[in-house]
Amino acid sequence: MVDQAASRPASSFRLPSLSALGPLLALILLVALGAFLNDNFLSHGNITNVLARSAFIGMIAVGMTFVITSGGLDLSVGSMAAFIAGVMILAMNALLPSMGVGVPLILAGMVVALAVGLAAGLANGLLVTRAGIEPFIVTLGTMGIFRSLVTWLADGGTISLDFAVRQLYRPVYYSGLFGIAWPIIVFALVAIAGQIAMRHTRFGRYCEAIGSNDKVARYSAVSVEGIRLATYVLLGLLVGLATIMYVPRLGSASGSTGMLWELEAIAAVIIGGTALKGGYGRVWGTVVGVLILSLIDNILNLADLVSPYLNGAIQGVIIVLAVVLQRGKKSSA
Amino acid sequence: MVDQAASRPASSFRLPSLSALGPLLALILLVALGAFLNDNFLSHGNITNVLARSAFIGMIAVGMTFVITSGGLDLSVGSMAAFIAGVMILAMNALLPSMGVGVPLILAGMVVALAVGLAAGLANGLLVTRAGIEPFIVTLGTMGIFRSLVTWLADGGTISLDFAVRQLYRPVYYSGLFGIAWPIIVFALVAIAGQIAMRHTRFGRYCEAIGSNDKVARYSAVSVEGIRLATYVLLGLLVGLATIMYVPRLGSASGSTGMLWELEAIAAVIIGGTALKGGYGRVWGTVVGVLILSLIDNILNLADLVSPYLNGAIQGVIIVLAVVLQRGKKSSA
Amino acid sequence: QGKKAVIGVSIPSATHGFMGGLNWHAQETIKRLKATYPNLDFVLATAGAVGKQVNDIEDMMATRNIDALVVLPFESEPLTSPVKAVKDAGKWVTVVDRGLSQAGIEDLYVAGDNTAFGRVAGEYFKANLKPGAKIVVLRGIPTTLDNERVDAFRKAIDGSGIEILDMQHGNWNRDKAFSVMQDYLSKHKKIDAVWAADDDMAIGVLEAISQAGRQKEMWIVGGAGMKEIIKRVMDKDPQIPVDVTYPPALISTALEITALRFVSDTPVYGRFIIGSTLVTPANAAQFYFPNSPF
Amino acid sequence: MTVAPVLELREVRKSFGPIEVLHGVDFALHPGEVHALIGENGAGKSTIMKILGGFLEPTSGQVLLDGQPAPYASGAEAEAAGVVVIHQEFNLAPDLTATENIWLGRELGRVFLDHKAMRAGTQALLDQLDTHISPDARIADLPVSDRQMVEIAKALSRKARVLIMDEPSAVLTRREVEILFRQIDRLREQGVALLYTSHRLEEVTRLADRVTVLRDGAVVRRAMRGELTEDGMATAMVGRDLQDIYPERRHTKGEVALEVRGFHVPPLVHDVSFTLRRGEVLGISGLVGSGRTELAEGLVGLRPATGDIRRNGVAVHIRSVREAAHHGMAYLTEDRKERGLLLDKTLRENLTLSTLPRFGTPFISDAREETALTEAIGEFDIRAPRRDMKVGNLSGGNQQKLLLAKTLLPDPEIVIIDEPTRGIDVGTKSQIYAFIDKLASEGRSVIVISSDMPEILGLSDRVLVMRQGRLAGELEGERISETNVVRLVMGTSEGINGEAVHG
Ligand SMILES: Nc1ncnc2c1ncn2[C@@H]1O[C@H](COP(=O)(O)OP(=O)(O)OP(=O)(O)O)[C@@H](O)[C@H]1O
Ligand SMILES: Nc1ncnc2c1ncn2[C@@H]1O[C@H](COP(=O)(O)OP(=O)(O)OP(=O)(O)O)[C@@H](O)[C@H]1O
Ligand SMILES: O[C@@H]1[C@@H](O)[C@H](O)OC[C@H]1O
Ligand SMILES: [Mg+2]
Ligand SMILES: [Mg+2]
Repeated sequence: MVDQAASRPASSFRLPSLSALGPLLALILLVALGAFLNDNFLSHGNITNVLARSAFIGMIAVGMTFVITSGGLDLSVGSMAAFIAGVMILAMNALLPSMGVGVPLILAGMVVALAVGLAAGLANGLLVTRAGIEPFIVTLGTMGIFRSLVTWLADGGTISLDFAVRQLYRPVYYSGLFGIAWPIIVFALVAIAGQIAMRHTRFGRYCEAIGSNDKVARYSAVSVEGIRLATYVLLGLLVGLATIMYVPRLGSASGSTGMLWELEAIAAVIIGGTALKGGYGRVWGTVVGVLILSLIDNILNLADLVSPYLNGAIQGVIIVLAVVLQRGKKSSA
Repeated sequence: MVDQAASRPASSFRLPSLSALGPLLALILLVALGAFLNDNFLSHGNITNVLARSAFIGMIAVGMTFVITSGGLDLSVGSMAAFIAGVMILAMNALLPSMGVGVPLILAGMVVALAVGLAAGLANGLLVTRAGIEPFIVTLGTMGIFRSLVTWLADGGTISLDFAVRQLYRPVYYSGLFGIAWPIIVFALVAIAGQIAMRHTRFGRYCEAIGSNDKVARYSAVSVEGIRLATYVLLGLLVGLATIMYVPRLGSASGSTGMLWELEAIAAVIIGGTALKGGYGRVWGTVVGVLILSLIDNILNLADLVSPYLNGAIQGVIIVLAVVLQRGKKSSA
Repeated sequence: QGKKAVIGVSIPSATHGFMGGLNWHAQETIKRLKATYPNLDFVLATAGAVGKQVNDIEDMMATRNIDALVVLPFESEPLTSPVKAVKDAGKWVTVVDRGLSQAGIEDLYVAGDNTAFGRVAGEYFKANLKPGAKIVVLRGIPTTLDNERVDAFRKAIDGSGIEILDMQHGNWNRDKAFSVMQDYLSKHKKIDAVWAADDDMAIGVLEAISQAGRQKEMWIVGGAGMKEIIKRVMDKDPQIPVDVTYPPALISTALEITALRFVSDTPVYGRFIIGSTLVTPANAAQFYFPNSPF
Repeated sequence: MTVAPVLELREVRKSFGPIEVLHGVDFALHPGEVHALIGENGAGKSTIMKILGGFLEPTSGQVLLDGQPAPYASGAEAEAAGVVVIHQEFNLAPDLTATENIWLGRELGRVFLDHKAMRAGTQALLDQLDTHISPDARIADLPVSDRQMVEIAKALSRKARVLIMDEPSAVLTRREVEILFRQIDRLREQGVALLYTSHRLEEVTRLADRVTVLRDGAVVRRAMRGELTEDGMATAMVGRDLQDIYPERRHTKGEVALEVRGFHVPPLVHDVSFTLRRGEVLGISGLVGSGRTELAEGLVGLRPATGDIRRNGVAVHIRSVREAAHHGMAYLTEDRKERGLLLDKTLRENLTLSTLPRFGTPFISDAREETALTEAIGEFDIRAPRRDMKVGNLSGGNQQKLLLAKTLLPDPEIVIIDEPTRGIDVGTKSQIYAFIDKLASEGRSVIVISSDMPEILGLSDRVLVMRQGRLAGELEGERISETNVVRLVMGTSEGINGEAVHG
């Protein structure tokens, strides 16, 4: 029977290496382009900027990877971030008289952010799993709800963190450890944890199984609804965490905070190679996707391009090209 | 589906009547609510306004139904509409000196709109079918490209149709036949044609087959790529048609034209009961979905509600409720 | 003179008429200044969202070696500390239109006057409507500046007996304003005047009114000074008796003054508030720029 | 030997909507015994198995485990109680690997998954099954037979007290069936209660200690080992006597309908040449993975291929199923669920999918489609409780019949049938064989790819044998015998095309 084994074509074994390298390749090309366009591109300052600002979408996109992998979708994350930021700031301002400016107040704000994120994720998750409504509709609805609520809380304007509190809180975005900014560190930790969760824990395995075929998962004693709910809750928590890093950066929230983050996060996930239909998730691909999106913006600022009106077009072309490259590599493999 | 059969046998027999009535029921409730809140709600004028306003998104959503049914997606339609409108107006303005103000000029503009729509749809379709890139990414890219191009053509501002031409063209939006506005008539025709195409022609059948399982379709001599391409081209043409009805309304196009139409169109399709994963399309459901979305706006304007800041929240709640109602009816059946 | 001075310009992108005009003026002015002053260079970035604008400013600092920043904040609060960081790095800062939320950061402030914008309109309503008159209002995108305008408007008509029937957001957008106005017209049998608060919205409102055939019943006041609207004021259109300025060209003023700082010794610190004036048929010609896209 | 039953059904009835498919069934499984459940397509075998395994709830009646009402309400809970089912439909997540599927729901490792242990466990299971499948292979990339072996491996890993197997051998080759039987014997010795169903009655004779015959949802016969001959079983199932199921007559061959020269279907199939005449049934035999399916799919344009194809002497290029259809060729896939039928669509939509243009342009005539369906239901004896049901709810055999009807609807001159009778009951089998025979008699050409040796021997006028992607030989007339075919399949004889095949 040895001969039979030999007859199996090599291609029945997956070649993850090359197809996985696709987005990475696009990333490398972008970095090369940036370095070519501007000497300061590879400076510590610029790299820090690019990575730190990717952190918000990045953390959210890592959570989104789990939601999409298990066959879901969340359009509400951008508005959710705005809402969390609004509530968090209001809470800190409200607690200020009693708690005074200090680390406990900041910590209290963080707890509020995570709690609101958890509650928001839970709301999405319950509507999807218990009420059985399409994730698209649920999160389209909550997207409008969260955004409206923050506009209402802000009375149409902006909710601002007390100035003194803000001074204390700023370093959470602007400083770091060993020259690495905090948002970068937190994002890296989230990404690593996400990658491990996806590849090396039951949770990740179940997400893939559910996205691939939820009936099979159910037959295998996987708590399909529980895991689905957990992905939305996890995403809510990560939106909360992203907000914790975001608020010290801008110190305020308004109806336009986090606008279109959902689109960026989903795009990063898909560019990274996760299937929109679920069943296969790649956290580190998502990280690469986030970096690609963030680099495109950065590179557009490095050189004087034709017309600022055309930025969107160039961005669009690069996104499609990045993915062509990736798929091209895969099929030629 | 099999799992349903295996685990929940009662639901294995479809009851199309009741589940199909779901969105209709939501629509009827909304109409009742509107009539209750405001006496003018059911006036000829208001009904005409609401229906005529729905027409653009409506025609686009009918096209989107085919794209989604066959397993695709198109995020670019809103920007595509803006781009088509821009090119159409520029073309008419450019042709004016040679052709003069007259019906031929208007017809020339319409031909341009349809041609650009066709080309744009073809571009999306070819990138999806030939280059094999995810529809999400392709149309996210072209969304940016179209929007950028129109902003660039407009030099950041607004492209306006020549005043005299506009006077001639206006009736295409504002007048009608037997008291029914043209946009309503055209939308109705598109909807009926769409419904027939989906239910009674090969094209519709193939779209469902491809969305249900494209391998089976390919093994069944269906030209999978051809049909997919056709859905994007059809959608492009319908965006062109929608633009033809849109331009006479305000006679202008800018970078903000058609903003978020894609989201509205997709939402209408899903509210109407078409599956986001493809395989099952319901054109008349889409029409109901479009009307629901448009009625919500109308009712919010007609009623005196808490705070305009909360409009988005009420909208979100109603969208989710409309779908709960629909699904609720189905499962209780 | 050796090294060129680099001026970074960060403005919101052309998402609606007014901003389109502002973008156009910015680019035209940059072109002109570059030609006039060979030792000046400009870096222009446009942003569709707050976060993007902060990124743009960071990028200018990190990679473009700017000497000055001209910024029209997308929103005041969140831009305050990023702009302050630029200032702290020793750069020149010019703030345009929407002020920062903390005083004393900028070297130069060039702005329109949102309070005046609302007040001037309100005063016109008060002067031209009888007590008991009914009006409707279309607001912009929910923002602080929209609030300032609306508050000032309300204050100005206070005590006039004018009744505001309805106030919804038209988002400074023609299409949205058109639908909102259509619905106002269905809802209210009698409307004496409309404050559309932006000329783009006024265009949509005009269409809705003419569709309903109620042109004779009410007049409209927009704002900002779009050329089509100014033209109608100039032509004594009874539907558009006046307009209130809020010129997108204020970005040109800001750029020009900032440029002066680098090419001459003129002291240019300070605040330049470009007041909102009432455009009437009498003075309209002065505000009419047929070549501007806005 | 009357040991107490482990698992039992008492007076079980089951209805789907208004239609009752089980009418009060009593049935018991005993430890250390293989119990075979046989019956026609749609008789209710899979339904009984799903009820036993906790996947369906009976409408009335009782399920008893160890004499107590079964303490489970789902398949997963049943599995935890030691009742394991190998489903007729695959129960694997297509995007996951063999290892990931086998351990799904019971992964090893505390916080982090123990990949090494699970992979090793999988390798051991697969070795035990003497199969070459890689533990890391994605299910979607595996041929159906390999998927079935993974299913079996998954079930074996469950340490069952009761193992229920719904037609496990239908998609397996003889070699793999042998492996399966060895496992069944081993489990029986360990005292596991086994439930087995198959439409290959010789398997039943060989394995079963007890046989229950089901007809139209009711038990019509119970027997112990040796009490029933194959003929007896067939008669009990069908309710009438069955003659020899293979057609008598050999066909008279006509002119060459298809000539294939130097055909390659990368990466597996190389340099295949053969001719096919009108009025001929050409069998293709070979092991799983020998490239038969690839060859067929290459011929009808489903896979990129190179080489010459002549149709009635004229060179043709076929790049899609559409073009193949244009040249009068049709292919019936071996992968009914993934490539053959749209499981969530109705019978009618499935039947006409590949021939829609015939049903009206521009509008499809529902009436004509319904007529076609009525004919297909009659001709292929498709038993569906409702005409408008989803195909996924048909019994496996009835799905296969519908697929046959669909493939033959275009009236092709050349039909390539990959595993024609997978999951089809003996009664219907003979009808299908007669049908193939009739096609050939009408002057059409039929290629039958089959892993069922009697089928190849009983049907073919000529047999091609494939090995490792190449033609290993060709047999005709008297030379068609089991020994000769097996030799070629295994590579233990000289290839007839002058090509030396090494063993
Ligand atoms: N979910 C369901 N909904 C409706 N009918 C069903 C469903 N599941 C099974 N049936 C019907 O129940 C009957 C029995 O089916 P079952 O699958 O048990 O047959 P079977 O004996 O296993 O046949 P085969 O040999 O073809 O596999 C069939 O008529 C089938 O169509
Ligand atoms: N798309 C593909 N790319 C590469 N290899 C494939 C592909 N599809 C199938 N294979 C491999 O080709 C081999 C041949 O499988 P196939 O099922 O076609 O063989 P076969 O001779 O038809 O056997 P059977 O019909 O008995 O299953 C298998 O090992 C399978 O894994
Ligand atoms: O964007 C705003 C514009 O639309 C309004 O008319 O004037 C002020 C601007 O900031
Ligand atoms: Mg069965
Ligand atoms: Mg095969």
